Amino acid sequence: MADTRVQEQPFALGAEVDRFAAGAGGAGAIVSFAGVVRDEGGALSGMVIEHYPGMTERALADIADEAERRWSLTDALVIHRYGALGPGEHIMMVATAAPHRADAFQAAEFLMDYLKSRAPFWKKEQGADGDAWVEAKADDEAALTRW
Amino acid sequence: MADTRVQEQPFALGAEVDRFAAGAGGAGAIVSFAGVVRDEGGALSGMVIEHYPGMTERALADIADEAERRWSLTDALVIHRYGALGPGEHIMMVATAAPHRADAFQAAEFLMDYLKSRAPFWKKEQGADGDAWVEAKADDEAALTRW
Amino acid sequence: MIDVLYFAWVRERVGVPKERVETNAATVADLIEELRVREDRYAQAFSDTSALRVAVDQTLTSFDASLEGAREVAFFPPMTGG
Amino acid sequence: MIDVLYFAWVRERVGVPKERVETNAATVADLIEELRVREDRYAQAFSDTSALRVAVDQTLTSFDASLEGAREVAFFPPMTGG
Repeated sequence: MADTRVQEQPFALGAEVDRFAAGAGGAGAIVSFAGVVRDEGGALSGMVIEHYPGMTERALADIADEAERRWSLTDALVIHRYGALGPGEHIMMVATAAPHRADAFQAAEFLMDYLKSRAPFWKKEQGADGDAWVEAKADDEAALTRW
Repeated sequence: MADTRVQEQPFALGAEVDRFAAGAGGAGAIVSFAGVVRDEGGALSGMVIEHYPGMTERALADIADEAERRWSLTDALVIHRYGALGPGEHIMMVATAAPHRADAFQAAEFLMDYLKSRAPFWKKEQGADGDAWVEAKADDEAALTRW
Repeated sequence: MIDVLYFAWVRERVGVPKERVETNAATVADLIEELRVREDRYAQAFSDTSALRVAVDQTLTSFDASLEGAREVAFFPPMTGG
Repeated sequence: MIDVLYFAWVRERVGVPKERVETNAATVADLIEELRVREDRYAQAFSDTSALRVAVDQTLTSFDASLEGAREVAFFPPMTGG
Protein backbone atom coordinates (compact mmCIF):
# COMPACT_ATOMS: atom_id res chain seq x y z
CA MET A 1 0.00 0.00 0.00
CA ALA A 2 1.30 3.36 -1.03
CA ASP A 3 2.16 5.95 1.61
CA THR A 4 1.23 9.55 0.74
CA ARG A 5 1.97 12.58 2.89
CA VAL A 6 1.16 16.29 2.62
CA GLN A 7 3.15 18.32 5.10
CA GLU A 8 4.54 21.77 5.83
CA GLN A 9 7.74 20.64 7.54
CA PRO A 10 10.85 19.52 5.64
CA PHE A 11 11.57 15.83 5.05
CA ALA A 12 14.94 14.05 5.01
CA LEU A 13 15.36 12.71 1.46
CA GLY A 14 18.10 10.16 2.13
CA ALA A 15 16.48 8.84 5.30
CA GLU A 16 13.14 8.48 3.48
CA VAL A 17 14.82 6.60 0.60
CA ASP A 18 16.54 4.27 3.08
CA ARG A 19 13.36 3.61 5.03
CA PHE A 20 11.41 3.04 1.82
CA ALA A 21 14.06 0.68 0.40
CA ALA A 22 14.22 -1.29 3.67
CA GLY A 23 10.45 -1.76 3.66
CA ALA A 24 10.07 -2.65 -0.01
CA GLY A 25 10.49 -6.39 0.45
CA GLY A 26 11.30 -8.42 -2.65
CA ALA A 27 11.91 -5.41 -4.86
CA GLY A 28 14.89 -5.54 -7.18
CA ALA A 29 14.56 -1.91 -8.24
CA ILE A 30 14.08 1.28 -6.22
CA VAL A 31 13.56 4.61 -8.00
CA SER A 32 13.33 7.97 -6.26
CA PHE A 33 12.66 11.47 -7.52
CA ALA A 34 13.08 14.69 -5.58
CA GLY A 35 12.00 18.15 -6.69
CA VAL A 36 14.25 20.94 -5.44
CA VAL A 37 13.69 24.73 -5.23
CA ARG A 38 16.07 26.21 -7.83
CA ASP A 39 17.66 29.57 -7.19
CA GLU A 40 17.89 30.45 -10.90
CA GLY A 41 21.37 31.84 -10.40
CA GLY A 42 20.36 33.88 -7.38
CA ALA A 43 17.24 35.36 -9.06
CA LEU A 44 14.88 33.48 -6.75
CA SER A 45 14.82 33.92 -3.00
CA GLY A 46 12.27 31.19 -2.40
CA MET A 47 8.73 30.05 -3.05
CA VAL A 48 5.44 29.61 -1.28
CA ILE A 49 3.29 26.60 -2.09
CA GLU A 50 -0.47 26.83 -1.59
CA HIS A 51 -2.63 23.74 -1.62
CA TYR A 52 -6.22 22.59 -1.16
CA PRO A 53 -6.43 20.72 2.15
CA GLY A 54 -8.62 17.67 1.82
CA MET A 55 -8.53 17.50 -1.95
CA THR A 56 -4.73 17.29 -1.93
CA GLU A 57 -4.70 14.19 0.25
CA ARG A 58 -7.34 12.54 -1.93
CA ALA A 59 -5.55 13.43 -5.16
CA LEU A 60 -2.23 12.02 -3.94
CA ALA A 61 -3.84 8.80 -2.73
CA ASP A 62 -5.75 8.42 -6.01
CA ILE A 63 -2.65 9.01 -8.13
CA ALA A 64 -0.61 6.53 -6.09
CA ASP A 65 -3.41 3.94 -6.27
CA GLU A 66 -3.53 4.35 -10.03
CA ALA A 67 0.25 3.80 -10.27
CA GLU A 68 -0.09 0.61 -8.23
CA ARG A 69 -2.90 -0.58 -10.51
CA ARG A 70 -0.93 0.07 -13.70
CA TRP A 71 2.47 -1.30 -12.72
CA SER A 72 3.74 -4.24 -10.75
CA LEU A 73 5.01 -2.38 -7.67
CA THR A 74 5.87 -3.67 -4.23
CA ASP A 75 5.50 -0.16 -2.76
CA ALA A 76 5.15 3.55 -3.56
CA LEU A 77 5.73 6.74 -1.58
CA VAL A 78 4.70 10.35 -2.22
CA ILE A 79 5.65 13.27 0.04
CA HIS A 80 4.69 16.84 -0.95
CA ARG A 81 5.33 19.97 1.06
CA TYR A 82 3.38 23.22 1.20
CA GLY A 83 4.17 26.62 2.75
CA ALA A 84 7.38 28.63 2.51
CA LEU A 85 10.51 27.02 1.03
CA GLY A 86 13.99 28.43 0.43
CA PRO A 87 16.37 27.74 -2.47
CA GLY A 88 17.83 24.24 -2.35
CA GLU A 89 15.03 22.87 -0.19
CA HIS A 90 13.28 19.68 -1.25
CA ILE A 91 9.73 20.40 -2.44
CA MET A 92 8.54 16.85 -2.79
CA MET A 93 9.62 13.30 -3.49
CA VAL A 94 8.27 10.09 -4.91
CA ALA A 95 9.73 6.62 -4.58
CA THR A 96 8.71 3.38 -6.27
CA ALA A 97 9.81 -0.21 -5.69
CA ALA A 98 9.28 -3.03 -8.15
CA PRO A 99 10.68 -6.44 -9.04
CA HIS A 100 11.97 -4.95 -12.34
CA ARG A 101 13.39 -1.56 -13.21
CA ALA A 102 11.05 -0.68 -16.09
CA ASP A 103 8.04 -0.75 -13.75
CA ALA A 104 9.79 1.33 -11.09
CA PHE A 105 10.91 3.97 -13.59
CA GLN A 106 7.60 4.22 -15.43
CA ALA A 107 5.55 4.41 -12.25
CA ALA A 108 7.81 7.19 -10.88
CA GLU A 109 7.46 9.20 -14.10
CA PHE A 110 3.71 8.66 -14.09
CA LEU A 111 3.46 9.86 -10.48
CA MET A 112 5.47 12.97 -11.33
CA ASP A 113 3.45 13.78 -14.44
CA TYR A 114 0.20 13.52 -12.50
CA LEU A 115 1.46 15.43 -9.47
CA LYS A 116 2.54 18.28 -11.77
CA SER A 117 -0.86 18.78 -13.35
CA ARG A 118 -3.50 17.01 -11.23
CA ALA A 119 -2.56 17.55 -7.60
CA PRO A 120 -3.94 20.85 -6.20
CA PHE A 121 -0.71 22.71 -5.47
CA TRP A 122 0.17 26.21 -6.69
CA LYS A 123 3.66 27.66 -6.51
CA LYS A 124 4.42 31.33 -6.10
CA GLU A 125 8.03 32.27 -6.71
CA GLN A 126 9.68 35.11 -4.81
CA GLY A 127 12.19 37.03 -6.88
CA ALA A 128 13.97 40.37 -6.98
CA ASP A 129 11.15 41.79 -9.11
CA GLY A 130 8.45 40.64 -6.68
CA ASP A 131 6.30 37.55 -6.43
CA ALA A 132 4.77 35.64 -9.32
CA TRP A 133 2.55 32.59 -9.59
CA VAL A 134 4.28 29.83 -11.58
CA GLU A 135 2.38 29.22 -14.79
CA ALA A 136 1.47 25.67 -15.76
CA LYS A 137 3.48 24.51 -18.77
CA ALA A 138 1.80 23.15 -21.88
CA ASP A 139 4.55 20.47 -21.82
CA ASP A 140 3.36 19.25 -18.43
CA GLU A 141 -0.24 18.93 -19.60
CA ALA A 142 0.96 17.20 -22.79
CA ALA A 143 3.03 14.75 -20.71
CA LEU A 144 -0.20 13.22 -19.38
CA THR A 145 -1.23 12.00 -22.82
CA ARG A 146 1.47 9.33 -22.86
CA TRP A 147 -0.14 7.34 -20.05
CA MET B 1 31.66 15.90 -13.78
CA ALA B 2 30.18 12.51 -13.10
CA ASP B 3 31.48 10.42 -10.22
CA THR B 4 31.80 6.68 -10.94
CA ARG B 5 32.90 4.07 -8.41
CA VAL B 6 33.55 0.33 -8.56
CA GLN B 7 33.87 -1.17 -5.11
CA GLU B 8 33.56 -4.37 -3.11
CA GLN B 9 32.27 -2.80 0.11
CA PRO B 10 28.63 -1.81 0.65
CA PHE B 11 27.47 1.78 0.13
CA ALA B 12 24.85 3.75 2.09
CA LEU B 13 22.08 4.54 -0.41
CA GLY B 14 20.35 7.34 1.51
CA ALA B 15 23.61 9.03 2.50
CA GLU B 16 24.81 8.90 -1.12
CA VAL B 17 21.52 10.39 -2.35
CA ASP B 18 21.78 13.20 0.23
CA ARG B 19 25.40 13.97 -0.61
CA PHE B 20 24.63 13.91 -4.33
CA ALA B 21 21.59 16.18 -3.95
CA ALA B 22 23.55 18.63 -1.78
CA GLY B 23 26.29 18.87 -4.40
CA ALA B 24 24.03 19.14 -7.45
CA GLY B 25 23.80 22.92 -7.39
CA GLY B 26 21.02 24.48 -9.40
CA ALA B 27 19.26 21.20 -10.14
CA GLY B 28 15.47 21.16 -9.86
CA ALA B 29 15.23 17.38 -10.26
CA ILE B 30 17.15 14.54 -8.63
CA VAL B 31 16.53 10.94 -9.73
CA SER B 32 18.09 7.90 -8.10
CA PHE B 33 17.94 4.21 -8.91
CA ALA B 34 19.14 1.35 -6.73
CA GLY B 35 19.40 -2.31 -7.71
CA VAL B 36 18.76 -4.73 -4.86
CA VAL B 37 19.52 -8.47 -4.49
CA ARG B 38 16.14 -10.18 -4.55
CA ASP B 39 15.61 -13.31 -2.50
CA GLU B 40 12.98 -14.73 -4.87
CA GLY B 41 10.81 -15.81 -1.95
CA GLY B 42 13.73 -17.43 -0.14
CA ALA B 43 14.98 -19.34 -3.21
CA LEU B 44 18.18 -17.28 -3.43
CA SER B 45 20.76 -17.12 -0.68
CA GLY B 46 22.86 -14.47 -2.41
CA MET B 47 24.99 -13.68 -5.42
CA VAL B 48 28.59 -13.17 -6.42
CA ILE B 49 29.44 -10.46 -8.94
CA GLU B 50 32.56 -10.83 -11.05
CA HIS B 51 33.95 -7.91 -13.01
CA TYR B 52 36.84 -6.95 -15.28
CA PRO B 53 39.10 -4.58 -13.33
CA GLY B 54 40.30 -1.76 -15.51
CA MET B 55 37.70 -2.17 -18.22
CA THR B 56 34.89 -1.74 -15.68
CA GLU B 57 36.14 1.67 -14.55
CA ARG B 58 36.54 2.79 -18.16
CA ALA B 59 33.09 1.52 -19.15
CA LEU B 60 31.39 3.30 -16.26
CA ALA B 61 33.17 6.57 -16.96
CA ASP B 62 32.35 6.30 -20.69
CA ILE B 63 28.66 5.58 -20.04
CA ALA B 64 28.39 8.48 -17.57
CA ASP B 65 30.16 10.83 -20.00
CA GLU B 66 27.75 9.83 -22.75
CA ALA B 67 24.77 10.57 -20.46
CA GLU B 68 26.20 14.02 -19.71
CA ARG B 69 26.65 14.65 -23.45
CA ARG B 70 23.10 13.64 -24.32
CA TRP B 71 21.16 15.34 -21.54
CA SER B 72 21.36 18.62 -19.72
CA LEU B 73 22.63 17.35 -16.34
CA THR B 74 24.24 19.21 -13.49
CA ASP B 75 25.72 15.96 -12.13
CA ALA B 76 25.66 12.18 -12.34
CA LEU B 77 26.76 9.37 -10.03
CA VAL B 78 27.31 5.64 -10.60
CA ILE B 79 28.32 3.17 -7.88
CA HIS B 80 28.57 -0.55 -8.68
CA ARG B 81 29.66 -3.28 -6.31
CA TYR B 82 31.39 -6.61 -7.00
CA GLY B 83 32.06 -9.64 -4.83
CA ALA B 84 29.63 -11.47 -2.53
CA LEU B 85 26.24 -9.92 -1.74
CA GLY B 86 23.35 -11.21 0.39
CA PRO B 87 19.59 -10.82 -0.22
CA GLY B 88 18.40 -7.26 0.31
CA GLU B 89 21.85 -5.75 -0.23
CA HIS B 90 22.21 -2.88 -2.67
CA ILE B 91 24.08 -3.99 -5.81
CA MET B 92 24.48 -0.60 -7.43
CA MET B 93 23.00 2.84 -7.75
CA VAL B 94 22.85 5.70 -10.20
CA ALA B 95 21.79 9.26 -9.52
CA THR B 96 21.20 12.12 -11.93
CA ALA B 97 20.57 15.82 -11.34
CA ALA B 98 19.12 18.18 -13.93
CA PRO B 99 17.26 21.49 -14.17
CA HIS B 100 14.19 19.58 -15.45
CA ARG B 101 12.77 16.19 -14.58
CA ALA B 102 12.61 14.73 -18.09
CA ASP B 103 16.40 14.98 -18.46
CA ALA B 104 17.03 13.47 -15.03
CA PHE B 105 14.68 10.52 -15.66
CA GLN B 106 15.91 9.80 -19.18
CA ALA B 107 19.57 9.98 -18.22
CA ALA B 108 18.99 7.60 -15.28
CA GLU B 109 17.21 5.09 -17.53
CA PHE B 110 19.95 5.40 -20.13
CA LEU B 111 22.63 4.76 -17.49
CA MET B 112 20.76 1.68 -16.27
CA ASP B 113 20.21 0.26 -19.75
CA TYR B 114 23.90 0.63 -20.57
CA LEU B 115 25.12 -0.69 -17.22
CA LYS B 116 22.97 -3.81 -17.71
CA SER B 117 24.44 -4.77 -21.07
CA ARG B 118 27.70 -2.85 -21.59
CA ALA B 119 29.49 -2.75 -18.25
CA PRO B 120 31.65 -5.87 -17.65
CA PHE B 121 29.88 -7.40 -14.66
CA TRP B 122 28.62 -10.97 -14.41
CA LYS B 123 26.25 -12.16 -11.71
CA LYS B 124 26.20 -15.67 -10.30
CA GLU B 125 23.18 -16.49 -8.17
CA GLN B 126 23.40 -18.88 -5.26
CA GLY B 127 20.28 -20.94 -4.77
CA ALA B 128 19.08 -24.12 -3.13
CA ASP B 129 19.85 -26.05 -6.35
CA GLY B 130 23.39 -24.69 -6.58
CA ASP B 131 24.96 -21.73 -8.32
CA ALA B 132 24.03 -20.41 -11.75
CA TRP B 133 25.30 -17.57 -13.90
CA VAL B 134 22.54 -15.08 -14.62
CA GLU B 135 21.74 -15.07 -18.31
CA ALA B 136 21.52 -11.78 -20.16
CA LYS B 137 17.95 -10.99 -21.17
CA ALA B 138 17.00 -10.24 -24.76
CA ASP B 139 14.85 -7.42 -23.30
CA ASP B 140 17.92 -5.76 -21.85
CA GLU B 141 19.77 -5.84 -25.15
CA ALA B 142 16.64 -4.57 -26.92
CA ALA B 143 16.35 -1.70 -24.41
CA LEU B 144 19.53 -0.17 -25.86
CA THR B 145 17.90 0.44 -29.23
CA ARG B 146 15.71 3.20 -27.85
CA TRP B 147 18.67 5.50 -27.23
CA MET C 1 -25.97 27.55 0.31
CA ILE C 2 -22.65 26.29 -0.94
CA ASP C 3 -19.03 26.76 0.14
CA VAL C 4 -16.96 28.42 -2.57
CA LEU C 5 -13.17 28.22 -2.33
CA TYR C 6 -10.56 30.16 -4.28
CA PHE C 7 -6.86 29.37 -4.65
CA ALA C 8 -3.72 31.11 -5.92
CA TRP C 9 -4.36 34.23 -8.04
CA VAL C 10 -8.09 33.53 -8.12
CA ARG C 11 -8.06 33.85 -4.33
CA GLU C 12 -6.03 37.05 -4.57
CA ARG C 13 -8.46 38.63 -7.04
CA VAL C 14 -11.59 37.63 -5.13
CA GLY C 15 -9.93 38.70 -1.87
CA VAL C 16 -11.04 35.79 0.31
CA PRO C 17 -10.03 32.11 0.40
CA LYS C 18 -13.53 30.85 1.12
CA GLU C 19 -17.10 32.07 1.46
CA ARG C 20 -20.62 30.70 1.79
CA VAL C 21 -22.74 31.64 -1.19
CA GLU C 22 -26.53 31.70 -1.35
CA THR C 23 -27.34 30.33 -4.78
CA ASN C 24 -29.74 28.23 -6.78
CA ALA C 25 -27.28 27.83 -9.68
CA ALA C 26 -27.82 24.52 -11.45
CA THR C 27 -24.30 24.25 -12.84
CA VAL C 28 -20.80 25.59 -12.25
CA ALA C 29 -21.20 27.89 -15.27
CA ASP C 30 -24.41 29.30 -13.79
CA LEU C 31 -22.66 29.98 -10.49
CA ILE C 32 -19.85 31.80 -12.31
CA GLU C 33 -22.41 34.01 -14.08
CA GLU C 34 -24.07 34.86 -10.77
CA LEU C 35 -20.76 35.80 -9.17
CA ARG C 36 -19.49 37.74 -12.17
CA VAL C 37 -22.33 40.27 -12.03
CA ARG C 38 -22.10 40.79 -8.27
CA GLU C 39 -18.88 42.77 -7.98
CA ASP C 40 -15.96 43.77 -10.10
CA ARG C 41 -13.51 41.56 -8.15
CA TYR C 42 -15.47 38.49 -9.29
CA ALA C 43 -15.60 39.81 -12.83
CA GLN C 44 -11.78 40.13 -12.65
CA ALA C 45 -11.32 36.63 -11.25
CA PHE C 46 -13.62 35.03 -13.82
CA SER C 47 -12.69 37.17 -16.83
CA ASP C 48 -11.08 34.23 -18.66
CA THR C 49 -12.50 30.88 -17.65
CA SER C 50 -10.13 29.05 -20.02
CA ALA C 51 -7.41 29.95 -17.46
CA LEU C 52 -9.45 28.38 -14.64
CA ARG C 53 -10.05 24.91 -13.31
CA VAL C 54 -12.91 23.82 -11.08
CA ALA C 55 -13.45 21.10 -8.50
CA VAL C 56 -16.85 20.13 -7.11
CA ASP C 57 -16.64 18.38 -3.75
CA GLN C 58 -12.88 18.06 -4.21
CA THR C 59 -13.04 16.31 -7.57
CA LEU C 60 -11.89 18.01 -10.76
CA THR C 61 -14.75 18.54 -13.17
CA SER C 62 -15.95 20.73 -16.03
CA PHE C 63 -17.86 24.02 -16.06
CA ASP C 64 -21.06 22.35 -17.16
CA ALA C 65 -21.05 20.06 -14.11
CA SER C 66 -24.23 20.01 -12.02
CA LEU C 67 -24.24 21.56 -8.55
CA GLU C 68 -27.11 19.43 -7.35
CA GLY C 69 -26.26 18.21 -3.86
CA ALA C 70 -22.82 19.82 -4.00
CA ARG C 71 -21.39 21.10 -0.72
CA GLU C 72 -18.18 22.70 -2.00
CA VAL C 73 -16.98 24.30 -5.23
CA ALA C 74 -13.39 25.43 -5.74
CA PHE C 75 -11.91 27.67 -8.45
CA PHE C 76 -8.18 27.86 -9.19
CA PRO C 77 -5.63 28.18 -12.00
CA PRO C 78 -4.00 25.09 -13.59
CA MET C 79 -2.08 23.24 -10.90
CA THR C 80 1.69 23.47 -10.55
CA GLY C 81 2.66 20.67 -8.19
CA GLY C 82 5.66 18.42 -8.25
CA MET D 1 52.65 -12.80 -26.75
CA ILE D 2 49.28 -11.59 -25.62
CA ASP D 3 47.40 -11.64 -22.32
CA VAL D 4 44.16 -13.58 -22.64
CA LEU D 5 41.51 -13.11 -19.92
CA TYR D 6 38.39 -15.17 -19.26
CA PHE D 7 35.38 -14.22 -17.17
CA ALA D 8 32.30 -15.92 -15.69
CA TRP D 9 31.52 -19.36 -17.17
CA VAL D 10 34.20 -18.93 -19.86
CA ARG D 11 36.76 -18.66 -17.04
CA GLU D 12 35.26 -21.72 -15.36
CA ARG D 13 35.49 -23.79 -18.53
CA VAL D 14 39.02 -22.74 -19.43
CA GLY D 15 40.06 -23.18 -15.80
CA VAL D 16 42.18 -20.02 -15.42
CA PRO D 17 41.26 -16.32 -15.23
CA LYS D 18 44.26 -15.18 -17.28
CA GLU D 19 47.19 -16.56 -19.25
CA ARG D 20 49.91 -15.37 -21.60
CA VAL D 21 49.52 -16.90 -25.02
CA GLU D 22 52.22 -17.23 -27.68
CA THR D 23 50.41 -16.45 -30.91
CA ASN D 24 50.68 -14.83 -34.29
CA ALA D 25 46.91 -14.75 -34.79
CA ALA D 26 45.91 -11.78 -36.94
CA THR D 27 42.36 -11.53 -35.63
CA VAL D 28 40.27 -12.53 -32.63
CA ALA D 29 38.67 -15.29 -34.72
CA ASP D 30 42.13 -16.67 -35.61
CA LEU D 31 43.09 -16.71 -31.92
CA ILE D 32 39.91 -18.61 -31.07
CA GLU D 33 40.72 -21.21 -33.72
CA GLU D 34 44.25 -21.65 -32.33
CA LEU D 35 42.93 -22.10 -28.79
CA ARG D 36 40.09 -24.40 -29.79
CA VAL D 37 42.44 -27.07 -31.21
CA ARG D 38 44.83 -26.95 -28.26
CA GLU D 39 42.78 -28.68 -25.59
CA ASP D 40 39.26 -29.82 -24.98
CA ARG D 41 38.64 -27.18 -22.27
CA TYR D 42 39.12 -24.45 -24.88
CA ALA D 43 36.90 -26.32 -27.34
CA GLN D 44 34.25 -26.35 -24.58
CA ALA D 45 34.63 -22.66 -23.82
CA PHE D 46 34.49 -21.62 -27.46
CA SER D 47 31.92 -24.15 -28.68
CA ASP D 48 29.32 -21.46 -29.37
CA THR D 49 30.84 -18.09 -30.13
CA SER D 50 27.40 -16.51 -30.52
CA ALA D 51 27.17 -16.82 -26.71
CA LEU D 52 30.46 -14.96 -26.28
CA ARG D 53 31.61 -11.36 -26.28
CA VAL D 54 35.16 -10.13 -26.77
CA ALA D 55 37.13 -7.07 -25.68
CA VAL D 56 40.52 -6.12 -27.13
CA ASP D 57 42.53 -3.85 -24.83
CA GLN D 58 39.41 -3.35 -22.68
CA THR D 59 37.16 -2.18 -25.49
CA LEU D 60 34.25 -4.30 -26.75
CA THR D 61 34.78 -5.36 -30.34
CA SER D 62 33.86 -8.05 -32.88
CA PHE D 63 35.44 -11.41 -33.64
CA ASP D 64 36.96 -10.16 -36.87
CA ALA D 65 38.86 -7.40 -35.02
CA SER D 66 42.61 -7.22 -35.67
CA LEU D 67 45.05 -8.20 -32.91
CA GLU D 68 47.86 -6.10 -34.32
CA GLY D 69 49.51 -4.28 -31.42
CA ALA D 70 46.96 -5.69 -28.95
CA ARG D 71 48.20 -6.37 -25.41
CA GLU D 72 45.07 -7.92 -23.92
CA VAL D 73 42.12 -9.94 -25.20
CA ALA D 74 39.19 -10.91 -22.97
CA PHE D 75 36.42 -13.44 -23.58
CA PHE D 76 33.19 -13.52 -21.60
CA PRO D 77 29.44 -14.11 -21.84
CA PRO D 78 27.01 -11.21 -22.38
CA MET D 79 27.27 -8.85 -19.42
CA THR D 80 24.73 -8.80 -16.60
CA GLY D 81 25.42 -5.61 -14.69
CA GLY D 82 23.03 -3.21 -13.05
